Amino acid sequence: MKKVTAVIRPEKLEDVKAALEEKGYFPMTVHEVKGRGAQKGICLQYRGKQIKVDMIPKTEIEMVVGDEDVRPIIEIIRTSARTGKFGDGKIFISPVEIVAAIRNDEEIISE
Amino acid sequence: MKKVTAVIRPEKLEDVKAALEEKGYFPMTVHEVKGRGAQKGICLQYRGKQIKVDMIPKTEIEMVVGDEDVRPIIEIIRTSARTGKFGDGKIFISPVEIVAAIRNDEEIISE
Amino acid sequence: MKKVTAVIRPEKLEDVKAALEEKGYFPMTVHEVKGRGAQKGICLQYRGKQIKVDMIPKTEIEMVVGDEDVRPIIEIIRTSARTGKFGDGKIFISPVEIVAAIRNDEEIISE
Amino acid sequence: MAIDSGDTAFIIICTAMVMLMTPGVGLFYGGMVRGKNIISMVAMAFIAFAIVSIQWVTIGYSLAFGPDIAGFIGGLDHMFLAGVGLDGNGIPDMLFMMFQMVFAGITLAILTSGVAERIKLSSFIVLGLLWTTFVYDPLAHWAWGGGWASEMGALDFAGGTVVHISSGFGALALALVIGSRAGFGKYSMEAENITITLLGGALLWFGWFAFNAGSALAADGIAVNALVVTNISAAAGAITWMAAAWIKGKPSSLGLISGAVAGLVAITPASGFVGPMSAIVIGGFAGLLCYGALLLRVRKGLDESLDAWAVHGMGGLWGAIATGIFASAAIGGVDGLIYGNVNQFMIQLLDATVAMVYAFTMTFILAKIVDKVMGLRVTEEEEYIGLDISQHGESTTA
Amino acid sequence: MAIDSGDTAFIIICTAMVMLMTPGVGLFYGGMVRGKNIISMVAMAFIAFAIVSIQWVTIGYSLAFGPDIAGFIGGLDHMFLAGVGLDGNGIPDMLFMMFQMVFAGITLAILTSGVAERIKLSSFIVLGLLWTTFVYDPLAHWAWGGGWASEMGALDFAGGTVVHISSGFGALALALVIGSRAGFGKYSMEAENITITLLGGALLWFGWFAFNAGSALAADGIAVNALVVTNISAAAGAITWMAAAWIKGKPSSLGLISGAVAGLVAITPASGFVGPMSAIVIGGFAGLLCYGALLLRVRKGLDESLDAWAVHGMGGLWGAIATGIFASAAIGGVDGLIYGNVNQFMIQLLDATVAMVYAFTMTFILAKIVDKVMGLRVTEEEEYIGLDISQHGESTTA
Amino acid sequence: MAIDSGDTAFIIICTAMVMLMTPGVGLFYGGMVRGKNIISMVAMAFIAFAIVSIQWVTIGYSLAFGPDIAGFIGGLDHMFLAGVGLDGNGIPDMLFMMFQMVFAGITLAILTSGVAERIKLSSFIVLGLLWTTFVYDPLAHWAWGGGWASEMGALDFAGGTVVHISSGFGALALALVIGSRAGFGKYSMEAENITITLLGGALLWFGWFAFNAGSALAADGIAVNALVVTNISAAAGAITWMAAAWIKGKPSSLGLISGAVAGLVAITPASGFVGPMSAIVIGGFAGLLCYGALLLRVRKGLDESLDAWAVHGMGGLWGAIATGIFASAAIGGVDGLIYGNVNQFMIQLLDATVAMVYAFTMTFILAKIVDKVMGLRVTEEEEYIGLDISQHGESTTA
Ligand SMILES: Nc1ncnc2c1ncn2[C@@H]1O[C@H](COP(=O)(O)OP(=O)(O)O)[C@@H](O)[C@H]1O
Ligand SMILES: Nc1ncnc2c1ncn2[C@@H]1O[C@H](COP(=O)(O)OP(=O)(O)O)[C@@H](O)[C@H]1O
Ligand SMILES: Nc1ncnc2c1ncn2[C@@H]1O[C@H](COP(=O)(O)OP(=O)(O)O)[C@@H](O)[C@H]1O
Repeated sequence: MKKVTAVIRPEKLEDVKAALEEKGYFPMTVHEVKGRGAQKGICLQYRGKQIKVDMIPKTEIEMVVGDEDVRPIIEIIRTSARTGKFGDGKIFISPVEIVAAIRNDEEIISE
Repeated sequence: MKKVTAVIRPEKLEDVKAALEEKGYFPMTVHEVKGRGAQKGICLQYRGKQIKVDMIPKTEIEMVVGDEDVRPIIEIIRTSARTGKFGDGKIFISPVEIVAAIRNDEEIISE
Repeated sequence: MKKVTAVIRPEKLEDVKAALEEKGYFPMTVHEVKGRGAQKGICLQYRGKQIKVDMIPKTEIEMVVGDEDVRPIIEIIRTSARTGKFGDGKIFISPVEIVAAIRNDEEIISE
Repeated sequence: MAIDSGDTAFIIICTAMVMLMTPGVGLFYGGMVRGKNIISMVAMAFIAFAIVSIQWVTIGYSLAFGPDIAGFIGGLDHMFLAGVGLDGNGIPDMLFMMFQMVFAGITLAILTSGVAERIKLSSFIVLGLLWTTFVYDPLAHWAWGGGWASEMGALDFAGGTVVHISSGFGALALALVIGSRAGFGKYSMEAENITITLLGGALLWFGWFAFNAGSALAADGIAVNALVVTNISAAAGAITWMAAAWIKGKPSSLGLISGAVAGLVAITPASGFVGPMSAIVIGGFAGLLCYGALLLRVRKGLDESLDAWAVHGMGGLWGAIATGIFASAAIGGVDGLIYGNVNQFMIQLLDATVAMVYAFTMTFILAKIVDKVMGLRVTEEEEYIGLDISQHGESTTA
Repeated sequence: MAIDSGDTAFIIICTAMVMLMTPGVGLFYGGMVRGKNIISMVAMAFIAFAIVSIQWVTIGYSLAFGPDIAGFIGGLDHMFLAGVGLDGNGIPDMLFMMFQMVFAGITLAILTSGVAERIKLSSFIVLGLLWTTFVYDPLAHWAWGGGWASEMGALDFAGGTVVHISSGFGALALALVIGSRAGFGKYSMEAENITITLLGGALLWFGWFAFNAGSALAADGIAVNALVVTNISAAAGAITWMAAAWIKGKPSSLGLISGAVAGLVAITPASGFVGPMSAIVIGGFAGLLCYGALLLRVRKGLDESLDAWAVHGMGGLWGAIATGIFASAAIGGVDGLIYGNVNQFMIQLLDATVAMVYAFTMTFILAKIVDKVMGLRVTEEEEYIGLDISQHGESTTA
Repeated sequence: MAIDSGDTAFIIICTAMVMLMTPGVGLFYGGMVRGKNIISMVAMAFIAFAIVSIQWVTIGYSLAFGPDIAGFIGGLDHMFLAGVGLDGNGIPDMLFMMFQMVFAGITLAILTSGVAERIKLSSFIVLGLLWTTFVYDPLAHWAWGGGWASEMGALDFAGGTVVHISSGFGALALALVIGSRAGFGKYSMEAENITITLLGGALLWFGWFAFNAGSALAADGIAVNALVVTNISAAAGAITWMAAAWIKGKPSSLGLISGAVAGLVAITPASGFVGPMSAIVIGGFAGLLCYGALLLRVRKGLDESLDAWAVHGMGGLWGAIATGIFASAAIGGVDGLIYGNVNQFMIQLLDATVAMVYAFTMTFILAKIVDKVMGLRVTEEEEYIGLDISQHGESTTA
């Protein structure tokens, strides 16, 4: 099992959700976060001097999925969340060892 | 070391905290999130047509614990957060390599 | 690649950001969270009896970085976020397997 | 007597201030519920005001203030405001009609306490119209429209029975019919936006000056007396509730503002009849009594959680009785118990009891009928998601 | 006639209440925008009020109420309040000046709808001063200062053309000049703080009583009539909009409060001329019409998203015409269409049309000029970050 | 002269409007503190109002307006409102008492600026009662109750010394005694809920019309003059502060609203004595002066962070002096410096200086005493957790 963590633009969340849904990927947990990337945020020209706004609101999506779903999900998110401008975000893949349901005793354990 | 990430119903947080506390598990970090599971949220009947509310407020608990604590914690959370209805949530276990305190130089490194 | 997750005091965020920036570490994602540590929060004396306030607002910083950056970042955060009192927080290091950009098709895959 | 510009100015502005109390109640309640129902609470206050505004000019005013029928209700002579003109005695008749309308509006808004976070919007609208017609209008007629209570000599300066006993005991009946919120008693359901509640409370305190002083229907000494005792009672209620809560635990701001409202409720029927020093006692005791009522309600596990019953119902009851105790002929022409007038005390007791029983019973019956016919309550899923989304299709992020 | 203390008291308080409507508009709008622009919306309302306050006492009042020049504008005799004294007829002249000032202030605040979330603050200030001077002041002169419209016999009791048509069609012109918000139509841009919008709406409803009743300039029967019809129309508008929205989907609280505002707008020009039952029709139809206008705007993909056009523009248009339909000589001395006075109906139609065309065209031209000279719009980055940070250097977390 | 219904209507409503300013101060301050202390700030405003309400009717009014003793304080003749009746001259004596009460209430609320986010609730209550008794009541007596200042001919129309210098310099003294907030200067402590601050500011601006115009105690030309100059000064202050802040950086909405308050403060003592054009200068300069005072305070590292000192203290000082400069006999019967009356200028200077020194010193002493006896400040942990939880046991999520 893997955890896909995607940091995207908040205004893209609806598109990403719809794109994932279309391909049958539903479960997800969403965090409202702030962040800065390598560009250190957004630069405003302000009367000569530049002002950096370095903590921009972002949306972080977490999805725990089977190993085989990682690639397709990365592609779906890329396609639906991309604007091509700085600040589009990142996707991180990390390992998950156990997924346990709370409603019942189902469990999936990564080998 | 492992990270236990549990997504639960917000109204169950007090119960879960109390149950964990009883067994001596205190440290945790709590996120307010929204999420949808395999059921894609909650269905409202609305004048004939169905409306899906697919982003339901949830609470995400993070606990970094020793490997031996994972099982008991999963069971405690299951017991205290279960209602038996869809939407009870999931528990994810993932590896943690280093835990470093900030207050002092203590550190635990997973072998 | 590793993910550095640091739970710090909210009022230290500016200092930590500045300290990281100075050493060239920019990208990060920030969560507003609540948490309790081993001390179970803060104790208020209240007319004889003690009251525990066990969910204290904290700030969680996530940074996905190269393996070689983990140590320096831990030290920077320790230095800039430490007050020496209970509640300073923790740093967790966990593995990340893939980092994929959304803006373009760049990708880093941990060997 | 002709129209007096000072009195007319006074009552127009008082009308506007009392109107503002209705969204004030909505905000007061809205801050106390869970975030997923805040819009619902505020919206119900607006809806209450809107539907009562139309009900009042079509039929309500006539039911309350039309020619008396058997001491119970007014005749239909003033339907659609027939015969309500722009001239009058001191203030235009039309202004009197309007001032009374804003009272009817806020009363329905107070009632929403009993069904908070679980009523179906459509059912609320139907119930609200029925309630105003069959509970509020008769009570207004009894007290102010020439009904049996006023004939008997019962004193209710600004609505202790009409507004507060009616809505408070009505809310209790509603809470019993609709049942507790899912998870009540199991999960904590704490106020999520106390700032908004305090803002609502501020608007209530502000508007209450107009509510009570305006009930003099003239900018005169009686109005000033009402103004002064209103504020004193509010302050005293705030202080005693806060103090009592402090002794038991922490002096919450919710307690403080609830105490103020308790004081305001209790002085309402009395404000044209009692003096400033009596107001300290009336308000101070109201704070303690209503706090006690709240504790009792909690112990009984009763989910009337915005406490219209504890604060408006019990506070109104106390106020009606207190009027019979502290009334001073020097102020409003009638003496109460402490000046030896046992009779007035008994009248007040009777009046308050009848209002209480009538409001509770009728509300219970109306709620049962609406429940049978169309269902009072939202589904379990709708309640879980919250009324903001399930009833209004909206939510508020901030 | 000397100064009357009742009338003076009335108009002083009405002035204060109308003043409160300006931040009310700011909060009403602020809750509807994305969280990153809420401060900007509220701040613009305050700024509008501040700059108009100074404009009015230096030049604006004189342009509107100075001696008539060619039916179009007032002369400069009252610049710096020259000749505006503390005595007068019923109320001091100075109070009349002040009461008119708060109207000018709120009108500019309403206009901000058309440029929400994307205007450069400095450009708003410049545009606002120009707009008040070249759009508001002439319109006020036409209707109330002895200009051609009042000479012709056009009726505008409290500002249907002057305040609402002007700001509504002005906002439409601004939205066309400045263009849609980045991402409009692509991303959902939902109201983020509906509680604050409802609070703003409450302050508007409250203040509107003063807006309309105060326009009688005396605490008399006409003021009372205005008070009563204002509330009825608001209630009717709230109900019809909510009902219409319910049929199409969910009865949102935004619909409810927008309907109330639509009813308030529509009754504004009519409030001194029509009776209570006409008010039900005027307000009820306003709710439907303005909701229809909103749907049309959405279909056309037009980003005038706080709907000053749909609500104030179209509501004001309907109100001006409705005055010509429902006016009753028994109330305000003039009959309308339903009493056989076709002439008054035609006058109203003409007046409203000219106001609409003038406001739209002049606003368009002024906006184009400001855009050419200094740029109306913030940069893409500034818009993305939000005006709170980019224009004011602040943000609000709660 | 008998009771006048217009004047009475006016002052009743003004009283209500000034009352609303007290929660207005609470919201204004509440939005500026960190989210963990917002309830505390609003609650302290309510508590201030409640305790002063009781203090005033028991002893405060008598101390301020009882028969003069040595020019310093009033006698106890009116304790428990003895001899304060429902009739009077123009307005009932009881109404005068009540109008004065709301001034005493808000003044204590303003004072909380100096101890924000760190005072122990119980200590605030004790300190508040002492402060009102030993600082506010004497100052009110001096200016309005027949004390030395009024005997000398000092002019203070609506409370420049009594309300603003007293609370502003009092807050400064408190801040010095209680010390800075933990982490002050080290961490940024930014306003967290600017929307609420702007709302509070709107309520202040609204209420200030009643504060100043109502101080005429009649709905007459003087009241109208006060109304007009009040608004002009507010607008001018808002504009100059915003402009100055813009030159140094960004035109924040906090600057805008602070400038408005600065203008309102400065015009307060002058509003019955100066004309509209002087008001532009008074308000405009107030915006600059108070902004400068704020910058100075920041440079000095002084944690009087809600700026009662910079805005109310310095603004009040300037207003008192400005009254001596700009007073015009044509308006209030007395000329100031610009009309050649050096004497009045010197009187104002003396009055303001004494008020400043007295308020600062007495507050300092009282704070020291309370600190010694019961401790002014919460513990480090309580401060860290925030006063909402530690003092009130509540928190607000939204
Ligand atoms: N290495 C990283 N670790 C954690 N979060 C990151 C990292 N890189 C990017 N992010 C998150 O993704 C968001 C967008 O990043 P990116 O597209 O690189 O933005 P930018 O254009 O500002 O460089 C950031 O605001 C941050 O929240
Ligand atoms: N695979 C997953 N990845 C991330 N989050 C998940 C996943 N599955 C469930 N969740 C989280 O747990 C919550 C409850 O899930 P679940 O009990 O499956 O809900 P449902 O009954 O709606 O299917 C979701 O709202 C989501 O936040
Ligand atoms: N084992 C853990 N798992 C998850 N979060 C933790 C853990 N330990 C500490 N934290 C987070 O770090 C914060 C501070 O922890 P710590 O410094 O241990 O606090 P304390 O002084 O209260 O014990 C906690 O509030 C919590 O959010």
